[in-house]
Amino acid sequence: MEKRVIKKDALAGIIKKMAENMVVYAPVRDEDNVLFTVLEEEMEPLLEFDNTKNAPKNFFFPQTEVMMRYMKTERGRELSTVEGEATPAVLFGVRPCDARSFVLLDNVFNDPKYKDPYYIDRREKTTIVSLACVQPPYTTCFCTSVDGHPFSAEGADVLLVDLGDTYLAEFVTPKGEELLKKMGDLPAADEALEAKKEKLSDAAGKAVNGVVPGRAIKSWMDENFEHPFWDTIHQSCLACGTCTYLCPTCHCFDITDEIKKEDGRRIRSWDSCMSWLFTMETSGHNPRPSQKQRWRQRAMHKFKYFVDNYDAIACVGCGRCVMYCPVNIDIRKIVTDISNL
Amino acid sequence: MQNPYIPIPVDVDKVITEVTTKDIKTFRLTFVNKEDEERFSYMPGQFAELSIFGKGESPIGIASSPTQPGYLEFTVQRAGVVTSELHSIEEGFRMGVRGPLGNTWPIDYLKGKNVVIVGGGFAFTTLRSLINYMIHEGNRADFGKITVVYGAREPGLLIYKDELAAWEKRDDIDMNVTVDKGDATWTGREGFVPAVCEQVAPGSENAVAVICGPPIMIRFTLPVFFNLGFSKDNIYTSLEMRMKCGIGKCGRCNVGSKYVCKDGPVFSLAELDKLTKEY
Amino acid sequence: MTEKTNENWEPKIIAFVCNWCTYAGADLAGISRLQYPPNVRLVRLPCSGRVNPFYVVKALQEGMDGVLVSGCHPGECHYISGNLSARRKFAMLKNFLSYVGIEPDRAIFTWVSASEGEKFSQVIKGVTEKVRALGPAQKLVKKL
Amino acid sequence: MENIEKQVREQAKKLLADGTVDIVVGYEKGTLPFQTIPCFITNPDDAERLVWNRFCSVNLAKYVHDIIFAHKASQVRTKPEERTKKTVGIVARGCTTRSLVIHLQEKQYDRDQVVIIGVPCTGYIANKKLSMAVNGAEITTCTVAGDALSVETKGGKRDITVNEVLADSCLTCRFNNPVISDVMIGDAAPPMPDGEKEYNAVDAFEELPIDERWAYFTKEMAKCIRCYACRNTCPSCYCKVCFVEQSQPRWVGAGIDESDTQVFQFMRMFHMVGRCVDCGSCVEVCPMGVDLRKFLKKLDKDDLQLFNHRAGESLESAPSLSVHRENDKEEFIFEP
Repeated sequence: MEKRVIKKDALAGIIKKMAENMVVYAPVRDEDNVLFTVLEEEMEPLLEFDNTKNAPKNFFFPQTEVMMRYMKTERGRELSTVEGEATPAVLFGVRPCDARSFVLLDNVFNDPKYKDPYYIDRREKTTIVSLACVQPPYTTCFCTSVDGHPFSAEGADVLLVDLGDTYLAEFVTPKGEELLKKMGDLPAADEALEAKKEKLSDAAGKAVNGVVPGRAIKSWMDENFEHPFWDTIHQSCLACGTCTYLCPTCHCFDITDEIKKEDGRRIRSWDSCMSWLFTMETSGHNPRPSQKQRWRQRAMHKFKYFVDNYDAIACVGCGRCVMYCPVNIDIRKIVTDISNL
Repeated sequence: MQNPYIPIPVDVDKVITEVTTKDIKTFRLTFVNKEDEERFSYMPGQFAELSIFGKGESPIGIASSPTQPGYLEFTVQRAGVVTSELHSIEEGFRMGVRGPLGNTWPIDYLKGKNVVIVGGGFAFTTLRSLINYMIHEGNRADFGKITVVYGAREPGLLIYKDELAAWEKRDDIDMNVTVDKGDATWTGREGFVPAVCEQVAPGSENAVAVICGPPIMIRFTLPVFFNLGFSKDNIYTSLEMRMKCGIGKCGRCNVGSKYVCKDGPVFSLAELDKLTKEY
Repeated sequence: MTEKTNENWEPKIIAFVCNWCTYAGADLAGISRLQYPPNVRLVRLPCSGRVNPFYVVKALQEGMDGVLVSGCHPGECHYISGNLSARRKFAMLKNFLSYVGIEPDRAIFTWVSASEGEKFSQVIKGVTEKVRALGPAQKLVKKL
Repeated sequence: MENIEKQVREQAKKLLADGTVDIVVGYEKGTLPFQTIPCFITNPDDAERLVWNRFCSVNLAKYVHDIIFAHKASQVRTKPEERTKKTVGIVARGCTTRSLVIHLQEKQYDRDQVVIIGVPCTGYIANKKLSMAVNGAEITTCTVAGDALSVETKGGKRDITVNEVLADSCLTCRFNNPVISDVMIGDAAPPMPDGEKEYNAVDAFEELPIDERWAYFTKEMAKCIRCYACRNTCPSCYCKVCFVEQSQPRWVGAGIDESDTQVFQFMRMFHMVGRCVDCGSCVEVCPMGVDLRKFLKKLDKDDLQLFNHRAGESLESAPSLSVHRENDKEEFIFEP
């Protein structure tokens, strides 16, 4: 693994230079939101930020994408083009929790039997540069409770660590090393810097505020699908999709057709298990008729079903759902409460 | 990389109106490209997404049997956006099929055993596929006694009438077609499916029951089979759920950790018992 | 999009008209052989009160350059007050469309009675001219 | 305010204990440093959980509708003569009571199914404004003493006044005291500071050139992620099936297509004609900070100017689109 040093004041320049020749996604301030956006010439990438409001899953699994287009013919409508060809890109400034989410999503979209070509194509062509959390950004962070770490390189091709006046850059995958070639001459890192990183890493791990028994509750969930506890969490839920849409690991989608005049397209767009329509059948039967069942589904999917299927928790502990839930339904509290039952 | 979301082009070769209410039709589809037909290898119990560009997709069980090469058949009730559109199309229309999807009736497990098939109303489609598969001359010897109990509310609502008549004439399959209430022309059996099952009383020795029908029928039929001595491992059924992708990604058809589209739709009662009751 | 940039562009207008007055007025205009531009497609509804404001917005989204809604004059509604409740809806709708930045002349409301064949042809001329002056609709239009 | 909180608890306890209500909807403390969240009390002893403070933001009227309808739905298989009614107690300030008035005017439930514990209101603190006041930094503690607010972030401590961060709809509110109630708590609150400036922002927006208005609308709607939090928190949005969810016809596409989002927001807002009480809940819950109020307030202004009506002002004043007058203004009618 290549380990290099980048001067702090040089990083923005390196990113902007990269952006001249390829698509670079970076966090940018937009009014009161910090969002990942395509870095255009006049834009400044944000290097000092807590985390973005939108999860970067959007770049591999966009909120809305065209899957295929079709045209009217004499016999009906026929496929004209298949969409989804991606351009190579760099995703810069991803927090380690969000980078881990890609590894979790790979389980679903890069399943051995059915591969999702749209997701995989973008994933393969994108290089991910992570930024370790020297200071866990929020009090709502709980990555260490769900198998993550503020310095985790899982899912990243390059991991940047802020060492004060320099960044230590670890090029952890071949894709990352490929990117190194585009970054110009960077001096190699020495062992002292490594040691400094290890120290910071330990401190950061300990500084994560939220500690919940993410793994431990599965055994309870295995046995307690019907438990009065499930009656207690959903009452204030607005059934909006904020938690699922801001979540880095939520991946449910809908497929719909749209036509204008004769021609049309088939799109897929994010869907949310919080919506009554999600499971509603044409007959009028709904296997998850109330918010209680929907909340149980969301909690169980993250902490049991996903673990059953992929041996991983479908939560990276970023805390977005905790912070942005309009009525403050707190997944950390749910997990803790379950563990106390 | 194969794109599992792209429908295979097919032409509507034949449309058969199955019932007097006209809201159930069978569509015979032929592949536009020969190589697609070869790739589309399926077994009874599987389903496919019928795809009409401009309207969307709808998951429907395959009603034809792999022993009937050259075409696929789907029997569809008019209900939502896609199925309503399907009901309005004519022969010659080009549409799409995505599949085959899901698992199959447990064919290998059925081999060497007596098979009891119980169907109600319009849910007879993949059972029909199974029957045609088992009675095909190349396969018949693999299976023991085949008993069929099939019921509908009234004679006009029985589907595959010609085929039912043809099966009645065979001596290697025990047909028991019933209606809840007959009419002036009906000379066959009258009575509910569970009652008929009781009368027919197939032995549970080395036998498997395959049941598919409306929930109310299933609820009253299962006790009959338990009384006959069938174990939960030897009763199979097929689940229905809202589906979109059909390949275990879009996330809506799960029952617990299992996806009906990928891990189902066929489950034994023993398997269903292990799942959460959320379907 | 090609047709929109075409120099031969002709405004495409949809008119939701009531069965009892405006549609009859259009009939009268036809019988009287009055000339008016062919840019308007008529959709007949029982009453202007039946026109859901969504029809207007949806027509704009689907790419209509203008929408006209016309019913009986106040006091003459076949259903007594359908047009009066329509008037309230459309007063709000017209203001709101304009407020978010849609040109006010994209959505036009008027009254034409069964005896006003001449007025009908004048309305169509007027509406077509107004929409022509605005040029092709760009806002709210869905592009696939 | 502590006094009001105390009385709210006492009232809730009493109503539950004597069986007047089956459930009380109020606010309780959340898990984030200062957030208050809706809570549902059925046991009189739990009334101690209720709080009343400047962070009580979302309009609770929505839950009254939800609870009553969920109860109704649970009784479809019960014989008519055996069906029971659910009575809901609610901690309600001015805007909440106006939403209840709209429910009652639209015959959603009977007046005796809701017991209103009216509280005077001096406005709630808007999350978005508070966050902007500290440059988006995460707030670790936030305490209010009268009109002074002390906010702590990682970067340090800041003192601000409550008025700087009150929700816009509170600053110009003219109904900060309940318009109907069964039990009133405390003395009526004084008028809010900017009542007279209620439509200033709308007036200013109307003056902008049309393309600038469109540019603003486009920019704001582009933020929307179609999570529907605005719709779902709105007490006036109670349709069983919303138009966005209908499939035959499909009014609006499911994705975040620019035009679909604009049409969705435009039509949802238009459904608020004469029914928006300017409680600010939609703005408060929006995760992306879309400026919905700029548009909703226009409908409010036109409603007042054209029809002399204010949503939910009183039980007697019917929603403006359900009535009409012979002499309603019609300057907008085209005459060739």
